[in-house]
Amino acid sequence: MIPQSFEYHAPRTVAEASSLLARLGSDGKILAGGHSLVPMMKLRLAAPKHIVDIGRIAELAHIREEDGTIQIGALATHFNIESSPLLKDRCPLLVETAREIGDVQVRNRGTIGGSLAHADPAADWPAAILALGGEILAVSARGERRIPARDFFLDVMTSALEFDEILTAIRVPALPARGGDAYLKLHHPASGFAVVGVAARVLLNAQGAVQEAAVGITGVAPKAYRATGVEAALRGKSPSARHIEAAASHAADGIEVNSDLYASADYRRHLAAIYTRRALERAAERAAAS
Amino acid sequence: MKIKVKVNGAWREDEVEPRLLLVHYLRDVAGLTGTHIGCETSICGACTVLVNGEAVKSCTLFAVQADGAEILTIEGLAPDGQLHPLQQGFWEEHGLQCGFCTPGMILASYQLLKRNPHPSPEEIRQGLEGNLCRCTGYQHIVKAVEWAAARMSS
Amino acid sequence: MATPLLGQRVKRKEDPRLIQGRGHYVDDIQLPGMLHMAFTRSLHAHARIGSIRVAAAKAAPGVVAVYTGQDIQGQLGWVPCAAGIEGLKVPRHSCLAIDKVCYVGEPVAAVVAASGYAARDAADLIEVDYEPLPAVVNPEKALAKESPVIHEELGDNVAFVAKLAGGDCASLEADKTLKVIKARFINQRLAPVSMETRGVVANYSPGEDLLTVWSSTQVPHILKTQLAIMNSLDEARCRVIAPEVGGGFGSKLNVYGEEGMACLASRRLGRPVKWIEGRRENLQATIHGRDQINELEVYVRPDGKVVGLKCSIIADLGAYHQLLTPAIPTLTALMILGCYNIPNVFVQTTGVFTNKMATDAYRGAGRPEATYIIERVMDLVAHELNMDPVDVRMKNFPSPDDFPLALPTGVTYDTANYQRSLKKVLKAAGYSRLRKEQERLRKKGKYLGIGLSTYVEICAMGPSSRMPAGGWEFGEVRIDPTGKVTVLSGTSPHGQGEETSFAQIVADGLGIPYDDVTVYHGDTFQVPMGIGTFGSRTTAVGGTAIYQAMGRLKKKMARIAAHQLGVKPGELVFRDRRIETEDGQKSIGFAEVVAEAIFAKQLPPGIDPGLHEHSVFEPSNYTFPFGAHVAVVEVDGETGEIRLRNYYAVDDCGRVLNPMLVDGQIHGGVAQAVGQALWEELVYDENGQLITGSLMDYAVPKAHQFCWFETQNTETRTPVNPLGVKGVGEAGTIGATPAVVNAVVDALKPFGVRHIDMPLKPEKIWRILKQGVRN
Amino acid sequence: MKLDGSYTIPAPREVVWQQLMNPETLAKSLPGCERMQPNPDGSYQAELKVGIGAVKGSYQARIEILNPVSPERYRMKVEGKGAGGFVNGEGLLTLTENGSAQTLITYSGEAQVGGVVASVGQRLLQAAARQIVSQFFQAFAKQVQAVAFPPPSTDPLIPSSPR
Repeated sequence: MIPQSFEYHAPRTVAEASSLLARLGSDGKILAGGHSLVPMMKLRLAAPKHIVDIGRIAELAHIREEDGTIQIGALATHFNIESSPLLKDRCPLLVETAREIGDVQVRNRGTIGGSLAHADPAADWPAAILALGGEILAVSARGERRIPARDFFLDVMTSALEFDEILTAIRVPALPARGGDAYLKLHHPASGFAVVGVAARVLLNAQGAVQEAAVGITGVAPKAYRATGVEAALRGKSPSARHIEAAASHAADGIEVNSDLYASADYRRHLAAIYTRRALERAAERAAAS
Repeated sequence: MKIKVKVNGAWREDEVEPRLLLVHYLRDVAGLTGTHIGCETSICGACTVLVNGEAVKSCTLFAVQADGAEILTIEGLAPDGQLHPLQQGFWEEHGLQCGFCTPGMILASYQLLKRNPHPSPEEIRQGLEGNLCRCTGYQHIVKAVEWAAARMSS
Repeated sequence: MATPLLGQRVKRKEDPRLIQGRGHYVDDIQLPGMLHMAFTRSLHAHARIGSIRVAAAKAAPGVVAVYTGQDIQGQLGWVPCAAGIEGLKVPRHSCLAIDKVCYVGEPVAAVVAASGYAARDAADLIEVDYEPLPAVVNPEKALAKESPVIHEELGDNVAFVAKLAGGDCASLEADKTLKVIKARFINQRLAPVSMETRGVVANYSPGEDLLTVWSSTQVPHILKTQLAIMNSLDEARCRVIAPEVGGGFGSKLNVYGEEGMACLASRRLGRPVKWIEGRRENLQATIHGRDQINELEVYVRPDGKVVGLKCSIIADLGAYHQLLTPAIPTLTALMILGCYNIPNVFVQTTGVFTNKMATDAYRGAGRPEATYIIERVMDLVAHELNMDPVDVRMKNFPSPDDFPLALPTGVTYDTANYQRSLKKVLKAAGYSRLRKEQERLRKKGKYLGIGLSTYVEICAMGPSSRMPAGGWEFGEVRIDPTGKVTVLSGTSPHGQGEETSFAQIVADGLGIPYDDVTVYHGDTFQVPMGIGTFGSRTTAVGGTAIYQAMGRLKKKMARIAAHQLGVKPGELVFRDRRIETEDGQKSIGFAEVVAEAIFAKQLPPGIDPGLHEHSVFEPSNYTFPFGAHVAVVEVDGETGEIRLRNYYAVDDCGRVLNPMLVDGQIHGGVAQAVGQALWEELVYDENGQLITGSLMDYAVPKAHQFCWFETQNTETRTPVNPLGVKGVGEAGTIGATPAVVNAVVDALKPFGVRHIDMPLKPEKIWRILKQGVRN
Repeated sequence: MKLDGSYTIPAPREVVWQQLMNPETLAKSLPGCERMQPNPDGSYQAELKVGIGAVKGSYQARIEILNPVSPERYRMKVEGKGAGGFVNGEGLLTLTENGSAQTLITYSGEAQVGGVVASVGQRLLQAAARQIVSQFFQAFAKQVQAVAFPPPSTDPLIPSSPR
């Protein structure tokens, strides 16, 4: 319950923060909402020497749309996203995902940037950002780079960010016409983390067949992943229950599946298929209704 | 580090260690022991307070992060001795037994009613998913929040 | 005339301070010069302790003292066990481990420092060299010859074997007309998880030679005696105060090593010392509950009448005995027959040491296990004989006229009408309609389950002859010169609301306003003697003591009033702040009588001044509340997820003093019971690491996981106490677990399932579903 | 906790064996190894900084190689002690030839974790352990490559010949 001592820095700009991080090297650790890091510090699993609190960098808290692309600043809280009228209209998957995270207090304070950077294999955002084919903006003293979501998650709690990089924003495409999406999750009864969480986006063509399906899955593997087998199996098909079920059966193909006290690898594999089917069904219904 | 916060309407300045958790600041530095600590993993919600109008788990925030913020704790809910409708509702409907989770539960409910003044029982239960109570089985808490919602809208 | 308060929904006296955050729990106590204590705990389940390096901790900023087991040997008594069982082996249990650790989380060293932060920092600097030993965490393996022995000096891991026999089970084996049903149930290990963890402040004043201890406890008087013994102090030199206590559920019915250590540190340092338990410590080192393996043989006549029950209980006691550890499973044996007068019974209870935290009293304490066994058995009987579970129960209930009913287990049930509560709950649930719905849904491949539990529990503990250290309770009522009333109780409620119900008793009895009564408890300097709050005893035993004390006081007041009014004391009644004749013709104000009693101007001869009377109530028997519950669940046929859809409860706790409080107790109890059925489980890995060590893994139920509980009561008063109160604190927890499990097993009936062990995690259900529908 | 898996090293078995027995290579391959020294009893003492994301811990580890059967198999025993916890592991490593240029290392063992990580980390433990093992083999493969196929020139301007 009591963290170890550290030095605290509260930069006001991204530039200030990145030069601090460059100087501190691996001794520095970014604090955003703190809802991944602080719990670990209280357990003394993490004991950074320097905390760089980016929570006061005003430019990182925004949600806006530019030319069909939604950009969300790293400091947007889960609640900001859950309650955003813009996102409700233009990217409802994010709203639906945000609602499933933690609890009210966690959503008030936890940020999308912090959650993604933490890369917990059972966090909700990775599934959604993967399904949306988003990209992640990272800034360091060396400049800015854009990391496609599918290259971002490397392993358990390991992302593509370098220690001196600040995740500044997430960019995802808005929901196009004839598109629908959904996020479905089995909550762990204690932690609320995803035992399995599936984000799906379905785009239908003018004939009502699946032009493109995208599925991001969290909770199942050491890192969130795109279920490419599912996507390929559904492409070009009508979104019938039969097609969706057949496609969803590929949800964990070729994936090294996690096993823990609550759910064995077998069971998770099964859940991945069921939740993928249900998420696709809902996304397809919404796409058809749009 | 020096921080300045407005707690229950009054500004105060204190010198704190960066690692001091907000809940310890409130309890040990500001002397407001109505905010409780029930777990170490940001699950139980006993430490819930409002920071700039939003319910947060004060065990998951460093006091330095709250520098400049306005904080409302249970002690600030009835400043003139007049119980807040939620406090009254918890009393009327037996929404508490041992009382340990109650301050956090009331402040989480405060947030809930601010965002949704007429919640259904299901919405109340969802709105309180970040607060554990081991005594009541939650049913009387749901009734307490309904009581307050009715009182506040009348 | 004012309506009587008893039986009314009266708002709680406790609440105004608690809803404003103005109550004071242990951690809220600040004393000048107070120091803080933190523990270094064992990382190993079983290991010898080599050297302990404390120099770095001693040198750390703010550190005042560091203690190890060697330092306290001979300075502090053993952690006590009060259970008396014939042949019980009691291992020595030091407040800090001396040469060996026997479970993960066992305290090894203590640091005292200027702040909690400094104490934690320093405790982490202590280095302990362990020589790991093989650990045993499974009680059946612990019984095997080749098992590591946890306490070598005790020879093996068997703490005790107790046998309970009634009737003649052996004769049943020869009767070939009987069906024999066998079963094996595992009652998993649970954590009580009171929202307030444990905590203690010990303050020794060398000048007064007085040790004052604030502890989050359910039993301040027991704690006072035990801490005095451990610290070699006269009890007069030891004061224990239970301030606001944030829940206990049995976990604070104990005396813990940390409490001893806080006292020792304060005695040595002459300053107040505070220790507040963290949640991970709470899960590792506060007592656990349940953890039994039950092997059963049930003998049944073809018509569903159960005539014999044999049960082996293997009780996992953990590594050491806490206060009542070995006594808990013996309560399971005592109550194993439930609501059924089964003539032949044999129970063998084996208490086993393992490398885990001690089990002890967790809400229900032995009785939930008994109810679970017998209520699962009734459903198994229904399953095997293809009967409705309702019919099996009705067939085996004793008639209401059979009470008091002596059972072959040696207990005598006071009063009951099991048929009435079952019928009432079936009506509330719409049982036959539910069965039809179930049928319909099954045809569609949907799985609805309906589960029953008809329970009886033993509470109002209890007759002193059958309790480890007295089962009586103390109550005192005194009236101050202003006419306001102070009530003292030896019980120590911590959420149950007896400040309210005791005030109801006294206000009604004295005919004065509820607001004129103040109830105190929990301070051993204020309340001279007491036992505490546990075993659903507070109102039934503690309330009766107050009721009796009040009776004595009324007698005295009536004599004074009668003297002044010129009537006989027996003609007077107390109502509306007056003491008067029944017809109201002769009347005197309550305050006048109080003034007369205290200022003693014209007291009748033979009456001493003052108005304070106490009483110690010794119950002649336990009480036996009962009830019937119905759970309705839906099972997701694809994922195995379970949703509790409806819950109906009819409980009979004797006379209801405050229906609001009774409801609250039932709701909370049911919630904990559903938690056991569906989610909660403490898991140790095979090396003895507790891997559900935080609330991230140990699933304390949340609001949205429950449905609405529909509760009702029947009232069958007990003759055991004059209030007719039976007790309700544990009823929900005792009744509800089997209802939920029975419901889930019922839902999966098409899959040929007989039994599923708790918690009913979705994966277990999925594995059953995967095998497909049988027949 | 059971740990098993396999890893293919693109080098002949003899070379892989030699490198597995080479403390210098091991030191360079063990994740976060800051120091490694031989003990008088033939075991090694290492200081490891193990980290998964923000979770970082320093461990004092004793590494022992038991029953080596060159170049086929050996048992490895690791006992690590750090602030707030410990990690002990023992397992069998088997080397099989996969053609002449590749070696399959199969490992199978048990790890025991104690302390904070054990009490709060069960959800992530298996995956984290796999990550650490895989970090080791990746680093080891690089080391073996460097030894088995040293670049023909140290001049960085001349690329090594592709194989």
